[in-house]
Amino acid sequence: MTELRELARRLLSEGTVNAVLGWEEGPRGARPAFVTTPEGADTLIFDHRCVHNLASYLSPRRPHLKRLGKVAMVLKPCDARAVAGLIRETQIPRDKVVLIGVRCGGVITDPDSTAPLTEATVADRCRGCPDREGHLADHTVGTAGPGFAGPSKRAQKIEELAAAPAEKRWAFWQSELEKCVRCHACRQVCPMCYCDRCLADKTQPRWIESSPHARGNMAWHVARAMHLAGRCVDCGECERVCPEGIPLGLITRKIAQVVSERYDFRPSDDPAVPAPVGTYRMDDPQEFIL
Amino acid sequence: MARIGVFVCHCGENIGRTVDCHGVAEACKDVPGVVHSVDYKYMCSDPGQQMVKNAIAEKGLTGVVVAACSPHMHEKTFRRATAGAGLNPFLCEMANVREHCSWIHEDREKATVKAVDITKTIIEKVKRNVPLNTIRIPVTRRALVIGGGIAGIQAALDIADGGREVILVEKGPSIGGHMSQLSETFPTLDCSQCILTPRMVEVYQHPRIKLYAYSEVESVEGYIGNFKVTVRRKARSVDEDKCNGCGACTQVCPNKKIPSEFDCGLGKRTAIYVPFPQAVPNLPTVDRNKCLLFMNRAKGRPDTCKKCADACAKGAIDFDQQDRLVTEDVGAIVVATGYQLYTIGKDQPKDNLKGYGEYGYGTIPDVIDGLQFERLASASGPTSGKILRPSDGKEPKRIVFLQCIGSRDPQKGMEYCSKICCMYVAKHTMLYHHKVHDGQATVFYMDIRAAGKGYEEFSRRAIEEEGAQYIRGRVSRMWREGDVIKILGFDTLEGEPIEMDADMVVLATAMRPQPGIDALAQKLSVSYDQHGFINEAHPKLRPVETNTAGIFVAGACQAPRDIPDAVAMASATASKVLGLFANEMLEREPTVACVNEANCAGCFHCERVCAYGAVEHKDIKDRAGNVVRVIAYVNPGVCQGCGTCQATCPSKSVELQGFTDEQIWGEIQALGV
Amino acid sequence: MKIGYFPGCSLHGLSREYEESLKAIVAGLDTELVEVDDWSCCGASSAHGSSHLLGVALPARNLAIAEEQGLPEVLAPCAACYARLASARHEISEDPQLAGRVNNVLVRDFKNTVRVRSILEVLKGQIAGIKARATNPLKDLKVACYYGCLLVRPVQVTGGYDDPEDPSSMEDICKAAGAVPVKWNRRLDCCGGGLSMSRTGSVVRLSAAILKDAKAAGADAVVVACPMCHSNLDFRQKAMKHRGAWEGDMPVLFLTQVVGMSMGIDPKTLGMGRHFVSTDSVLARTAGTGSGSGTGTNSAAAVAGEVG
Amino acid sequence: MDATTPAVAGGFEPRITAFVCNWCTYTGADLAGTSRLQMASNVRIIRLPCTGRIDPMFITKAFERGADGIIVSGCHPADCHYNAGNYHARRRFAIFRELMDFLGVDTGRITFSWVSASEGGKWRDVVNDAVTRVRALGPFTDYRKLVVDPVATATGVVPPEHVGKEVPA
Repeated sequence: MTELRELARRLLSEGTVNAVLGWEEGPRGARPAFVTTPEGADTLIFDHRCVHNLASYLSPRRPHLKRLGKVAMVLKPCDARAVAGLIRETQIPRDKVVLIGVRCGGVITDPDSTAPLTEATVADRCRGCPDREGHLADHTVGTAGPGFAGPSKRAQKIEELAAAPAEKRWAFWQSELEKCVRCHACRQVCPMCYCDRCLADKTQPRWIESSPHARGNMAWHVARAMHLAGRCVDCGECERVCPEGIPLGLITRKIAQVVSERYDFRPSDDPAVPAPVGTYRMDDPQEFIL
Repeated sequence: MARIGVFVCHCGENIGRTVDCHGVAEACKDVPGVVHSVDYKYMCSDPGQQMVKNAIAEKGLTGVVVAACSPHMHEKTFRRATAGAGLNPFLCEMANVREHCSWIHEDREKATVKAVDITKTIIEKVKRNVPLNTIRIPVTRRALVIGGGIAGIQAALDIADGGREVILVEKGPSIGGHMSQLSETFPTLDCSQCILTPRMVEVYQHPRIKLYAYSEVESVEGYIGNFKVTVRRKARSVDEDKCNGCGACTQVCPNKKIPSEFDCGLGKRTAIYVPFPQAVPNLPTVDRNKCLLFMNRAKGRPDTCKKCADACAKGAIDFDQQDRLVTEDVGAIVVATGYQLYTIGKDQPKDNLKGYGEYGYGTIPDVIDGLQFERLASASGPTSGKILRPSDGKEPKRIVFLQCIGSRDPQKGMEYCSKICCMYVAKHTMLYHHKVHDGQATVFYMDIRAAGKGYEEFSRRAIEEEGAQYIRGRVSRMWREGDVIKILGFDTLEGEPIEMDADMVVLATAMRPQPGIDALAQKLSVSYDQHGFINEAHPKLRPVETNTAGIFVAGACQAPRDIPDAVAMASATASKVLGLFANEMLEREPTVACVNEANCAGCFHCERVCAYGAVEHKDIKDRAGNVVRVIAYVNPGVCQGCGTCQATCPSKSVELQGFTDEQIWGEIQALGV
Repeated sequence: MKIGYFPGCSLHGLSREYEESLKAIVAGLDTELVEVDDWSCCGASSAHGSSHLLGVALPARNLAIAEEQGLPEVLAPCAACYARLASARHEISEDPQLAGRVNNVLVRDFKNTVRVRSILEVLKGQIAGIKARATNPLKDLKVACYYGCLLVRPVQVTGGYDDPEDPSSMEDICKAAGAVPVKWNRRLDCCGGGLSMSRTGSVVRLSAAILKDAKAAGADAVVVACPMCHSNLDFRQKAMKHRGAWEGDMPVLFLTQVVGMSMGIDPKTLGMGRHFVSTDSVLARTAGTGSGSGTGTNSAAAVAGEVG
Repeated sequence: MDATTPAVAGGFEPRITAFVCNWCTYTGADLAGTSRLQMASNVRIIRLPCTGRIDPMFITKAFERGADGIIVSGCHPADCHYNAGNYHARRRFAIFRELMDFLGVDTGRITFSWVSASEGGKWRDVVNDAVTRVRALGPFTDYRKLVVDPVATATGVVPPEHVGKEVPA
């Protein structure tokens, strides 16, 4: 922690950056923070409660960032994939952000919780995560725990669903999607959902029915899954912020599995690695095409 | 509010027999926005078109739907009629109720229901159509011709004679192509060199042709009217400006035993060489893989030999010459890279090709191919025009020609007919009989395909007057016994197996595209078939255009072609190129993608999926001139209108004109329950 | 390894030595042959010449039994049996209508799952084993490998285990056994096939041409993998001589005998004495195998003389 | 009879929307017409320039609008008029199909095919097979009845577009 604070202080006092984006202790657990003065660096923390993917703040459409100019960002290995995605998709220039990598051995599900990081409390997406540090970082600080072994509970649930008959899956998803109130928190928190004007907000034509009934919800979540195919960095934020507790991670994870199996691709923290959708191979499998 | 006119065509009985056309017109009257709906016997006839024009004028239509045949048939017709009445032609669309309905269904009730659906779909589309305007692009009025064979030569000369500059790029050290290797040509038996050489010289001397021989196309950027081409001028190791073509260097070169490519391995050449005496340009080239000096350099040894440099009075030999890259701006490209012959060996360049095990996979020395025979028969060839066999230099008294070797054989991977073999085999038998008076030529053939002016007469002459023995059938096996080639075949007319001895066998092997054609096609973004032949845009109506606008194709790189075909195609490409160059601006269909600048998030997924490189980056600046956003811009000159960008765009900020999301949404809505 | 085995009539009659030598060598190659129960005619010549359905149904019956026995693959050493079984399998898999008709005839639920293997295909897979067990390599023995018409063709039926126009598996097997295959030209020519009795003249002409070519290439023996070829090339040598088409004696060996000799198996076990043209010259040339053990063959040659 | 109502006398007749590319499948369907190949009349074609233009949203919208089945068809690999649109579509729809399957949609309702301009016969087979398959699967009311309008359920007032439809309990 001292290492992190000292680095942040140095970057701010030397004027390398105008702000450091990290976490601080809030009234209800860890929360994201913008530190703009060298003194403020002492409020920065990093521990297993720092679950948020701060990359969503880097989107050029966030006025905070735009006003602040060049910033530094504290970066978990999983967040590095999101930053790489934003660089890949020309949303941020690499030289406009300083990345302070923190070594990470997993976070818990709920940033408000006081629970220690254990096999029981660890966030599902951290199970089986092989990355202890992000390769994209300019500086890397801290130490990491050993991490947690997979498989994740989601992977098990996906297997269970896949084994069930289609009607069972349909019933499961309808009972889940029915709950969606279209608050679009999943979209707002997603670092890879950065369009100025979302397809879901378009009225001419209206591809996605706006009323929150299961059919419109279906169209929305299909669109979201398709747009994130091969781009989702599996940070789990959509599922965490869903007020209705819809297991959105199952969908994104399932698509990630499909992309990995069919196109041998896994979200990378190297911006030079192209995304699988938008590229092709002449001999891509096509067993489903007559 | 839309004012749509619907015109239902009976197409005589073609639609009317299974679709209640009047019923369709009546049903469409109830669709909101439709102000006029009629049916007529023949909408495409003059009175039919006049009905459309009148309705546009009288009813003030804002859109026209013609329910008739496929848009591929008559869309242009009705758009022209629409434009004739003063309405933007892109406000007219066709509902296909013939090919997609009346012709494929017999149940009148069901067909009528479907025809109504189809028409309503298009009505909803047209309601959302907007007027579009033809796109205008500037044109660089210079052409690039790739390949210096007869097709490339003809194309270059025709374009240059038409008043435009031409860059002619040839891979080999000389232009002339395969035609320069031929002895005499069918069906007139005129000497190939005699008719070709003047054309080669003409190219060299033409003020508007820039010849890059021993050069290859490195990269191609841009689009119709505006290509930027980089050409690699390979190092000849000879200074072109200094060399006067005296040939002293080739005479002193110690390495004289290199199989000559020009003589198909039957003759020899030196390491510094001119491929043949009439070469254009008449410049020697150092084969760096065979030159002693370069072989030593490759092994890290000091330079030796240099005999050619010593012999050169002009000091033109330059062992340190490097490849040079030159760029040229052109507006059109003609691909004329020609062919190579299939070889029957066990190892084949592609997985789908197979060799001829039954002929010993090409291991019998006196079994040669057609081009090798041309070199034997050529007065300038390695035997000075005498027909002598490669193994022992004896004159073959029994010569056997086998047609369709590889061609027309799906098992070997080439199901197509190579087209020229029937004719050149007939020619070969004649040349043989003219040169070996006591010899007998025998031909094994599958069919004789002598379609062409004077062709049938020519092949009949070979048989009836010149005494070639034609056997309809295939040879199943061939082997060598002593100095004789044993042939086992079957005469399908006699219904009997044949065993015969031959002194020499000539195989009419299949024509294949040049190696590397796929790499070139990919540089040019033109498509090619499974054999590697360049695809024409339409097999009948656009035979010399490719799918990429501004790129044309001539000669045997498109399909097997003989000389008249190749020349005709070349002249056709020249006329296409000159037509394109007739105006300073080019007009194109407006079915192109267009970016909604306010919504574009600049993720450039569109750029990644665009096969044409049509998406560019555009800076959006504030008043002070600072770049605030970078968004996509679609170059309408490059865009071909596939719409992959729009389906990929997450925010739908790029729209394909003519197939917008709104139009398709309307069509889907129209099909609703 | 266990493999189904379809002997067919020839291996129990005309060319018993083929079965004897096959059984002798598979023991050494850790392979067990499981004979198809109650096998019947494969349908060669007579059946498929008279009725297409019968020509398919007969081999299908044998394959159906093998399927019921749970055999995934069946070896048919006789080239004609191999061709019939493999063709039936191919035709049934390509033509669902025919499959239905065959099932009606068989009154069995035949699923067509059994792979049919030729002797070349099976021994090709055992080359390492043959090499390892070649204790008595046939160093000096020059052999002309003769494929005939059915072993490697047509490629759609064989599945392409060897090049149909320029095969090499038999040469590879002989090489593994230590013999020296010669290069010759008539490896795939017709021997006259089943016309031995009805058109002896044709058989003599065709088979003599094959033998002459083998002799010109310097072969000590012709190697075959087909009872019919063997009979035409071996038994008909006397008739060839009689008609002035051939001189000399060319031993004609089964491929399995060549492999057996390389393993040092007793010539008698390999049935070397059952040939019409004496194999003594071959046995004499193979190192380590005493020519004395070939005495039995003389009597067979004598028998052949009587028959001829 | 309303012309848009499918003939129901003989039982359930599926409504199938086909999204096809202009150059291969649309032309192949034209060829089926010129060759007078008879086929089921349940398919309505929407013409796009290329399979690359086909958006998964088209399919969800068509299901919303009452389609019981979907056909997506374009040029064979290497035949694309636009060089690569079909390759991009192939990836897009490979993923989309797996997604639909995961969400519990019977993938038998969505047919993907390559039909070239010369394959009129194949187009007929694709159409007939899709119709037979979807007919066996029955109407896709599962999708349509997803609209459980909270207002409607609370007030018992059925929105006009649902009149005559099965309204879920």
